[in-house]
Amino acid sequence: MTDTRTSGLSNVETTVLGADEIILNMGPQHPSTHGVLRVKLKLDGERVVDSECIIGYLHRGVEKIAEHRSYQQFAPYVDRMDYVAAVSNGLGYCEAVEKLLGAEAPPRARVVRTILTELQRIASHLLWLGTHALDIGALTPVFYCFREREEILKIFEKYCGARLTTHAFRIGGLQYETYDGFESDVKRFCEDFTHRIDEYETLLTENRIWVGRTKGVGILSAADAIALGVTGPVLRASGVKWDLRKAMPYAAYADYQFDIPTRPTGDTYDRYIVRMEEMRQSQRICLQAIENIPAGAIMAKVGKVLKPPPGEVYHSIEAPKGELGYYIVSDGTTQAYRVRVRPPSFINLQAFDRMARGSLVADVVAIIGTIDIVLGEVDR
Amino acid sequence: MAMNYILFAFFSVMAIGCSILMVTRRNIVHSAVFLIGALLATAGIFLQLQAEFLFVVQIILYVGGIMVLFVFVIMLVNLDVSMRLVQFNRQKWAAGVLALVLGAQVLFALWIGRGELRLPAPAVDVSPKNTEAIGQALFQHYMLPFEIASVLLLVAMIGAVVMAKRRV
Amino acid sequence: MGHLIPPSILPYVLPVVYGVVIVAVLPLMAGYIVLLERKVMADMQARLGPMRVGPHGLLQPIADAVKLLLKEDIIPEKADKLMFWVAPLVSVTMALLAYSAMPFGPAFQIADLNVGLLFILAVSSLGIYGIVLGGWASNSHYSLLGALRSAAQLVSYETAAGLGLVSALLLAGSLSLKDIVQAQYDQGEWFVFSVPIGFFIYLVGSIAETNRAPFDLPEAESELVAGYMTEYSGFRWSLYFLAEYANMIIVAGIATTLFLGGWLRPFPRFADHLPGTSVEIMDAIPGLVFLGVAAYCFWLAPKQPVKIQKIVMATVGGLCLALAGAMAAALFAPEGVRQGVYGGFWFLVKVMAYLYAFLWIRFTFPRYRFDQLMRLGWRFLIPLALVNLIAVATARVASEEWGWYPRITMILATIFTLAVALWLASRDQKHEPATETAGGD
Amino acid sequence: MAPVPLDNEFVERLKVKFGNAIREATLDRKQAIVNVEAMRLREISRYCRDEEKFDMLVDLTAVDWPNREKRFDVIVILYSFQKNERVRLKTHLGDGELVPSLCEVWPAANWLERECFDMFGIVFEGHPNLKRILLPEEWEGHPLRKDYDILKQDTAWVRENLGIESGQ
Repeated sequence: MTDTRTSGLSNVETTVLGADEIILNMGPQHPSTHGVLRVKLKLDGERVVDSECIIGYLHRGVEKIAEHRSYQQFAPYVDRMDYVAAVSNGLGYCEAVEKLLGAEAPPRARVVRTILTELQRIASHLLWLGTHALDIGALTPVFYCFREREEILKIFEKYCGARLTTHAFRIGGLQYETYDGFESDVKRFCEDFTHRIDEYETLLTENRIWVGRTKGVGILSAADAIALGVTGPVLRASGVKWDLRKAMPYAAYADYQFDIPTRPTGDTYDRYIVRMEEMRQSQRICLQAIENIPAGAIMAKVGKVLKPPPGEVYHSIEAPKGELGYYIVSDGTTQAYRVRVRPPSFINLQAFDRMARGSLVADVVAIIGTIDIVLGEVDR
Repeated sequence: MAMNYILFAFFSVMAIGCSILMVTRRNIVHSAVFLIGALLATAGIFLQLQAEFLFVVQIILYVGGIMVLFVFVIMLVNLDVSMRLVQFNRQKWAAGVLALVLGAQVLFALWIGRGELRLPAPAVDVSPKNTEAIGQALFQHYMLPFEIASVLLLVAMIGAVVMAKRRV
Repeated sequence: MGHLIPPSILPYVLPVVYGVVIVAVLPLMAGYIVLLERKVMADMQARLGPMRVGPHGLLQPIADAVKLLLKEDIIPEKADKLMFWVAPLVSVTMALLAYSAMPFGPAFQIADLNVGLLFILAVSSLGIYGIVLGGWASNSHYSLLGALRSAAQLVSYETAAGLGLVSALLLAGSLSLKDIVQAQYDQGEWFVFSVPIGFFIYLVGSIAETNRAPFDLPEAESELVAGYMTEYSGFRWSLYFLAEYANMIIVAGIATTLFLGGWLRPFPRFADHLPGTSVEIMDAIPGLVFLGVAAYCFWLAPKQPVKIQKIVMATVGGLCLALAGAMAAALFAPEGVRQGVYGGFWFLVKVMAYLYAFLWIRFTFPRYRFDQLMRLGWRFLIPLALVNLIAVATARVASEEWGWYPRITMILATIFTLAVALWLASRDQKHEPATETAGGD
Repeated sequence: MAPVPLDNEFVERLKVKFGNAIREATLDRKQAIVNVEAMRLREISRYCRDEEKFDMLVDLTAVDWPNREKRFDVIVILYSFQKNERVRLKTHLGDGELVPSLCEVWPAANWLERECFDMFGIVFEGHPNLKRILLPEEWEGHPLRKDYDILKQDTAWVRENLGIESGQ
């Protein structure tokens, strides 16, 4: 009996259950809006007629700070945007600056980076699955997911000392050599993760109530998805077979086999299936990568002070939420002239109104969960 | 025997008191609650008359079913409007006179029958217990009226659904 | 002892004593069911659950009770004071009233009404008022919405649960709970085996009736926050809490009495004796069960980290040992006492098993949406209950008048109802996606 | 590493179609950049989407070059699934000048343009509801402009809404 009377469900205008519409206010403090997101819903009875997302409660002006920090100093800020997938943020930023410099991380660094990013993808999807199931009412999966996620965070902690905002990578390669036992930890995690994920599947996939609550909810067609610029699992669940790791391979993805899960209808159930399949693929990549981590240097010769030649670059990676892009303009000094982050959660959240229209109030909670947003990245 | 009288007095006072309170309340939900009190009191009196099946059905049907719908409707309709209505309208006097006449009639009937006003003795274990007796009566002796009543109810229900359907 | 009390109130003494015992034990039992729930939930979720208060959290319910008593009891400013005060009382009194007809053992029953079952149904249907008035009185939009939703849910699932019960009544023939258990003893078979679908319908209906997951929509809906209980706090809130758990025990009690053979032990007629003694084998089981629990407690006691927890665990072990001794002593006690003690034991074991099913279902299933919940109730459960009723009735007629073998007719009835259930489910399945996009029915 | 002038069929077709609206095309770090005239941005975008199959708007942002007379660069990054290629349209824009909104071409541009307006003050003409998205509505100043100092705050808004004297 969770007693959540602190919810800020403030102003509810117009009459109770009157014939005309009610404005229902969800958030910004609300148990299931995954952070400080406020959604104003216009309801006709139970149906959502119109919705408006009000964001900006967590805006810290990251892009402004970037203009007053050197390239290396800005790297830790990048982890704080999508704090659930800090490692992939770091990878995106470091690779963008390396492209700006025209440098290239050594092969060993690229492989270790791939392994850590894929582990981070599994951790991010696990956190999504746990909270999404909790919103829809399944109390048990959240604890299984956090148990697995704990294993991954332990590996991160052993490698770079931090669990959440890891700042694991440096521009030009890696700061730390992999600790001995790194390969065996990752191998052990991947091995027992296979039957763990089957455990979740048995709990949810054929569960009639789960299917009832997710099938046909928050449908997004492929055309709408592309028009709205939606990327990542949400786009793949709408039937578009596109993944940056295959389309424009970066780090060491080119030399591993993995396939891209897609689903036809693009409803909440399909996004669930796509993300579960993605976790399996990530685990497969990790196993392949662990087989042969090339020896050699872990840091390219980029020197202490980075002064990239003037110009601009756009580089993006496949973050767990979607395409995370960095558009960096350099004016030749040690500080970036402009860093623009393409936040997948921010753009995917824009599709919320298209999905929520016509659905029931209870589905709004499921739809917010299925887009998988992190407010740190939405507000930057 | 004394216990019977005490209980009977309690139930009747409760019934009368609740109905008066029900009529005079300004807040509509309070009057609904007092109506429930009155119905429960009558159920108590049924029990006193050894008609336990009626006692239970009265509670399930009236209080558990119909009154729930009453309270439902009260809560769905906007209450502020009814609060502001003036409590007693102009026909106050006509209603008073009518009540007096009816009261006199009832008292007169009581006065005539005052000799036999006793509570029924607790029925010694009569063979078909109350529930079976009602069951047999309903489904054997009064089969036809029972069917007609059920069809009538069905028609009423369908009518209500059809009317509500169009509005929704 | 009889002569000490004036004869006129003698028939009232025993029920009053039972009443006092039940009202005293109930809050404690409700508290320990909460602990059981949290422990089972924790166990299913790969964690430990409350461990801090007392060994393995055994004293947690007492701590919760004290906390709730000390918590500030806020009344919303524009709330309707009278209704706000009355509502929790209504739901608690209705919950406790239902215990009057509950047969805990052959002798341990406050009042054997000849309309016992109907009385319990009537009283539990009055519980809705506690919820509806509470929701309305707290004068907040969300508690009103939550109250209306839970009232609608209760009303619709009561019909389904009631019809589920009626199918068992057809076999028992009487409304008095004692006669029902007696009928199961005479027929030598629990009704759950002869009318399984009735039991299933009642199980689902009772989960919905007590607002338990996956039907706990009203208070757990994310935007309704805590449904009708939002504005309640402190002791008043714990009254609602107690009412819910009391309702759970009632519903479990009814299911045990009607379907699982009340206080009958698993094989009531199997009366072989232990070689050489007058003890029936089956009667020895309660003693052995308590012995096992006591041994487990003693085995655990030394492993407790803190000294005080060692002592408490040891005392719990001692308590179980005493109970085992009582069970053993009852073996040689006169017939009435033996029946009473073992009847009570088996009744409580079945109630606990039924509640364990509640908890199990709560932690595996997500929550229904409100329209799905109502659709399941009206489109699937109630028609199925009606069909089940007709099937069981024809089966009874077939076996009584036409002389068919009763067991066969019952099985035929069950198969027929199952077929109808599958048809209903498939019709719903086909229909469900359509309603999603077509803007609902 | 310096930007190299770019000349491929895509740029040819653009020049044929739009003439001098296509200012220059360069290649910086192997990424195509096409500088176009602000007023015809919407037509060029529509052309890119329909004929050239750049069907996804990856990002829309701006860069502030205060000491240039047309101070803002509006950057539009497009991606084509078919050709698996990206192109970057860039327009120069003076302070206070209007640029046609791309909402009809790609609905994705809605929030992106609102953020550009919020951070730079660039007005997109034809946008359905151009108002601030990250900062509160009544906030004065556009933070990502170079002349907006990093320590500067809208003290009025902070005092009035948060009731505290702002940081400095």
